[in-house]
Amino acid sequence: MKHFLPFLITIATVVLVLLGWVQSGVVARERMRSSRTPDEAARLLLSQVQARKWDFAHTLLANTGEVEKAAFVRDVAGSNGSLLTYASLEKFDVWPLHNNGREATVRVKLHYSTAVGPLDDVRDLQVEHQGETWRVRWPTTTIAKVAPQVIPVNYLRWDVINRNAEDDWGVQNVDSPQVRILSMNALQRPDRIVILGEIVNEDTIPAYINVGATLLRPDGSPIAQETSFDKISHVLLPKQVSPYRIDFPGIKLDQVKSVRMDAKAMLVPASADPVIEVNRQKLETDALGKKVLRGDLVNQSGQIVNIPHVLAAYYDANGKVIWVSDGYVDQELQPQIPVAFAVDVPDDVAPKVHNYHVVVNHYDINNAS
Amino acid sequence: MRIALYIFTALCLFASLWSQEPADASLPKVVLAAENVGPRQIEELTSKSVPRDYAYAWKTMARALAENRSDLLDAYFTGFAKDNLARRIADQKRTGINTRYIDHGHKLEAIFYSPAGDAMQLRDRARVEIQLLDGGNVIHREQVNLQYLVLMTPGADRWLVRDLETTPEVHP
Amino acid sequence: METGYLRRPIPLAAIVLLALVVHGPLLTMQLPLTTSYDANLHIFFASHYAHHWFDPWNEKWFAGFSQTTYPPLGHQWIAIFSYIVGLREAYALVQLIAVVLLAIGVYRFSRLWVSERASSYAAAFSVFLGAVAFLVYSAGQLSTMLSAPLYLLALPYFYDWSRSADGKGLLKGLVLIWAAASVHHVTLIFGSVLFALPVVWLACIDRHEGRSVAAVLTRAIMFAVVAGIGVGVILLPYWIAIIRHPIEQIPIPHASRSNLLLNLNYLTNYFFVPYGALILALPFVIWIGSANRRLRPLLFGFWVAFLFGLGGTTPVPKWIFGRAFEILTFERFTLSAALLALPIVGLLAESLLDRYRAVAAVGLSAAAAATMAIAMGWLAWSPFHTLSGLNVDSVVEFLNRNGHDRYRYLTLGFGNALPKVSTYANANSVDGEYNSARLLPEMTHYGSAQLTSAKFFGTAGMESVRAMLKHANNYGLKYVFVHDPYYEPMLAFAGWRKIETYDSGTVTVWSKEDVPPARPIQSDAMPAPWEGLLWGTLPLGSSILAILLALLLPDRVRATERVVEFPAPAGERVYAREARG
Amino acid sequence: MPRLITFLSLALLLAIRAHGVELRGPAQVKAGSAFSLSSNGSGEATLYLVGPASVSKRKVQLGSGIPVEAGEIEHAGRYVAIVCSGGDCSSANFYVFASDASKLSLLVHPSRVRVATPNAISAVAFVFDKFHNLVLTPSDVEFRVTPQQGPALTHSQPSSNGVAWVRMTSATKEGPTKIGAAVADASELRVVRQVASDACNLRIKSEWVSGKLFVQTDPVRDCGGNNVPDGTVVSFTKTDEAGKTTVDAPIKRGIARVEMPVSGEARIDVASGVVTGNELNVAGAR
Repeated sequence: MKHFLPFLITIATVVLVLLGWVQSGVVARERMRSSRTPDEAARLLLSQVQARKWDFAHTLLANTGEVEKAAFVRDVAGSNGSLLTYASLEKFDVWPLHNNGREATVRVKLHYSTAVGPLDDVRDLQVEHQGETWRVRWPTTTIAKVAPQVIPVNYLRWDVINRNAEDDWGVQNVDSPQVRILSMNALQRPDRIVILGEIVNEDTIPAYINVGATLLRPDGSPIAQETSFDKISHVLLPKQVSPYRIDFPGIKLDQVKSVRMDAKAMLVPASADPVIEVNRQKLETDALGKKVLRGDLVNQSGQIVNIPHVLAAYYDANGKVIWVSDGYVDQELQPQIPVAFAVDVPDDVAPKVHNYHVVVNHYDINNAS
Repeated sequence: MRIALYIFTALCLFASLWSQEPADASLPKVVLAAENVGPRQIEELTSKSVPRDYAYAWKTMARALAENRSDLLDAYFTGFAKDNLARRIADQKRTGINTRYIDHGHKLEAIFYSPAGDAMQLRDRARVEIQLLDGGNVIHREQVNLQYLVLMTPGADRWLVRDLETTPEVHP
Repeated sequence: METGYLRRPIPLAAIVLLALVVHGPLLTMQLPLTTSYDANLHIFFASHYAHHWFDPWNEKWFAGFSQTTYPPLGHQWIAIFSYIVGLREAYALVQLIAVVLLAIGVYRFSRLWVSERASSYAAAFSVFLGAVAFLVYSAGQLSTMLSAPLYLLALPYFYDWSRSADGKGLLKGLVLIWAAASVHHVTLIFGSVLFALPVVWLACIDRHEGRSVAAVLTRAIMFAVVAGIGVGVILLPYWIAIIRHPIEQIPIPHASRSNLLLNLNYLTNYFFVPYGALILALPFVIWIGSANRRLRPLLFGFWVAFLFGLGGTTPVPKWIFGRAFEILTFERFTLSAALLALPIVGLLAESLLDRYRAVAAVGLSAAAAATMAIAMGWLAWSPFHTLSGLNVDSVVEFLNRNGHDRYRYLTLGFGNALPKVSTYANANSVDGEYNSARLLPEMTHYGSAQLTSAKFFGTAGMESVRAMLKHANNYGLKYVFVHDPYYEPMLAFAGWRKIETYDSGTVTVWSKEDVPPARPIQSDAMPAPWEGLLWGTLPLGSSILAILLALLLPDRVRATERVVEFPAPAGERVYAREARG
Repeated sequence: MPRLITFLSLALLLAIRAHGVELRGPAQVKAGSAFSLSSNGSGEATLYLVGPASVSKRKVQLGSGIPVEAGEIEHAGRYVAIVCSGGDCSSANFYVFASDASKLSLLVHPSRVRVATPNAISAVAFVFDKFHNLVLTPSDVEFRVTPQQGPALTHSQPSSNGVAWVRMTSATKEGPTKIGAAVADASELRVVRQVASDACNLRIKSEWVSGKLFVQTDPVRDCGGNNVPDGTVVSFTKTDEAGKTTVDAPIKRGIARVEMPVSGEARIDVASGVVTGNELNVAGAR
């Protein structure tokens, strides 16, 4: 016993550690390093991107000589405070599309965790057979550059001086801006109720707005209360219109007797810049067969817009708002350089869309307040 | 064992006392009449929130004056009303006096609602029992019908009492 | 009779002095408050008891949570001492008491297994134990550190009662167990398997001649039942809380559950640092532990705790705990494993000292000191840095002025500096640094822990923050303090605006204009007043009773001792039998 | 039981009081005016004076007048004076009413108003005395409106329960207007900004400059000819074979101007809020 037991304990411990080793997927990972299939090559590359091992990931490319490392990193990790710089690749899915033995195409779906929520990106990667292994051929993209120039900006800005707390009660404060809900439509979606519509700033000063909705039962008691959160442009310049959307997950329309809308408007400092042009807007079908509204964003000002956010309202033939969708653009907007965007439109809504209106919201690192 | 039993019984007794709601926890009864208000008509939501918030204000005031706690006033008082009550509580603390209100209800009548909806003047006919205590001894006790002229203004999420003056009884 | 000081046991008073000398200055500097993860959390809990002794409903976190979800005794003692020396110093004082008690506890526990001399070495080593330094200065696990020694002190009484029906042992053992449970129930639950079962086994081995194993086991079961009933009553509000709201949230990732071999930092943090030089002694622990029948229960206890301490490195914890594996953290088991190994290590030290004298003394001292030095150095070298040292004065000052405390607030990127804000700010938060009390759906529906550290939980974390910000108006959540610009885009798009900046821009304050003042959030987790009364009296009562019994019913002085030299000449070695006379 | 004891004690106290000290004072007093309370009996007693914003306690001599300082009754409302001597207490009530009007709180709304909007401006004046007591006796409040150009207009309105108010129609021309109120020596002034209404006859035109198409509005004015303020957003929408292009451009110096890429035939329309303007048809790049 006294000689047997130490050996038993030692061997049992080693066996258990080995079992743990196998369970942790180490063996599978080691196998992947050999890149014996296009699928494994893509997985290996993406696992290195996930671990932010840029040097090694760059050496794995089939066209290392053609793709600058900086350009590759910019492509997968963003630059200039764009959304990708606030993102980490959380997981990815890879599936083959085509393979002729020498070249193959794999489709990868990248699931990023970002500062504004999850972000999915679907890309088709070309993979080449080189010697014993497969390697990903990274697309070479040329980055558009703006010629040095001066962009004149007549800087329009509103500042607010509020009354002091010590001021007498009668001392007048500046009134809140006047805003109006232009339209409201309640829709039943498979897993939720969606309240959507448009709101306009009717005043002559900028307004900070927020739209909330309360679903009421037949007896008038509230069922749930939600706000538009980021599905609205919170700061509206005079006469500007923004779509809004409020989601109520897990609630059915037949439970609801009425909806109480609440549009709050506040006076806040604001700037009229930058002006962002929305070009080439078209409803299309993407590679996955989903309906999307595509277009280009062009920043007409001279400052970089770090994170653009696209909000789109869709109208039916009667001009009624039938859907509102939104999407964050993972690239920054350099002055004058078009950047593509695409936002989803549900398949059942797309055939009814007669017109649409796109609003661009934005976040700038240097002007967050 | 017997000691344990005594301790347990004492604990249960203490716990049951502890679990009782204080007697003054309920709100005073406030009824609002807004038929003759002008120039602005009172909104339905406002007609509910004004008496509710006025009731809370009285409950708060009664507690603040009974316990000499001016920190309670922030919730439902502002402006002159808050300043006056805070001054009175400071004086009460200094002199060792407490005031106890036993509230028997209020009949509120809205008499002015500003066109912009930012001020409302009301007349309150209240029935209250007032006890003045010096160091715990009741030095004065009376059951009275009082008339107040109240000015209320809207705050972030409630109506606040801005002015509260007792006036001699007026029979319109 | 041994004459050389290397052949005599170290007096217990000297060991206590050693613990005070080693840990006293470090705790006087309030090191855990700036280096550890949980120290500020314990101060936060204690602060609540200092202000509301009989009301465990704390509105400062999660829009209200019940402190009955965490045993209160350690926090209550901090609260008591805080009236005299202040909260931070009180924490250091209670932690110091824990470290001193641990040395005494190790000594008393070791005496069950090994000689007085070996026990004294074990106790001396406990002062320098890497796991202790790790838990005190890095993890800040005050509760584990305070309940473990109480439990170790109770075990010899449990042994006495089980083996020889010592009534006094029963009484003192039970009271100590109740006190230990009042500090930390989890330590007690795992301790009952890892520590108590070996002791019962030992009591069976050591039973008086003619006495049956059944009698020993019956007494042990009686002890367990009475202890269980007592714990049930003393912590009744805890059981009510846990039954009413079982922990059903989505598991939160923790590094101690991973396979340590896949990450050198994790391996260092959860293996090399806590065990230190003890790793060198592990083969001997197994060898010596196997060689003697009396030490085998201890060896098995150690082995199981050791495997648990490895977290996801082996599949054992997952097999044993099932779904609970995803809730537990496993660093505490390294302390258990180390404590279970110490009696055998003491024995090893005894034999080394006998054989190599001064050389062994120098070597062992160097190994012990190096173990502690590495653990302390790891605080600086470790890639896992806490934010407990973050200056939050400006945040607290903001919340306490101009009626800002009428609203709730959220911190983002503050890590474990959050409890520091909450302790001194009057305002309430929707977040909190204590996972078990989270009942708000915005937090429990996602696999992330604190909102303030959301980004480290990826999509789950950011979705949780998003859900909370969406319901800001409901919670009166107006102010968000940001210590990491990562969170700023979400706030900006959701309608918050930057209003103030502190410390050269490292901390920013964001506000949303349309949020109404906070109102109380109704919760069925609010304990009844009688629960508050029990919570405020029974746990503290158990500790006071334990102190009184220690003073009024002193233990009998050990009469004789029979120790066999190491290595024993032949046959099975006996290291200490009936050591307690 | 405690209630019963309190009741009995109180009854006893009242019985004793019936034969004890008596305190008399005026029914009404003006705020900030000193006066005396009279008492019978003799010896030293404690006077409690409890008002809406003050509580005082001091030793007094019975049998003579008890002076009440002006500073003790500055706040309007009901006061209770109590004298206690050897457990024997007596009380008297009196009201303090506001002194002469000397302060105003003036609420004017809104701070911005569209031109030519009937009854859009309201002014409410609350009349207070120097101690911040609402003056309940009617006082004439004079409201005065001073437009940017032209003579001032005045209107006198008596206060009721301390409140006087008027409603006004905004002018047809944009610009600030001053609204004041005065009572006795007190006066307050507020400014209301009258702003242009919605755009009227919104028109756009296009021009090619260096091969780029620029679209701009005519000066944007409301139907009264007032300039719509800078910063107001004008939405340009262009539809051509490449798809749809929209730009939300703010008005700067009276006009809104954008550059738009055009491929092939294009239709451009314009809107500001809910107001739409003319349509332009342009041919492709030159």
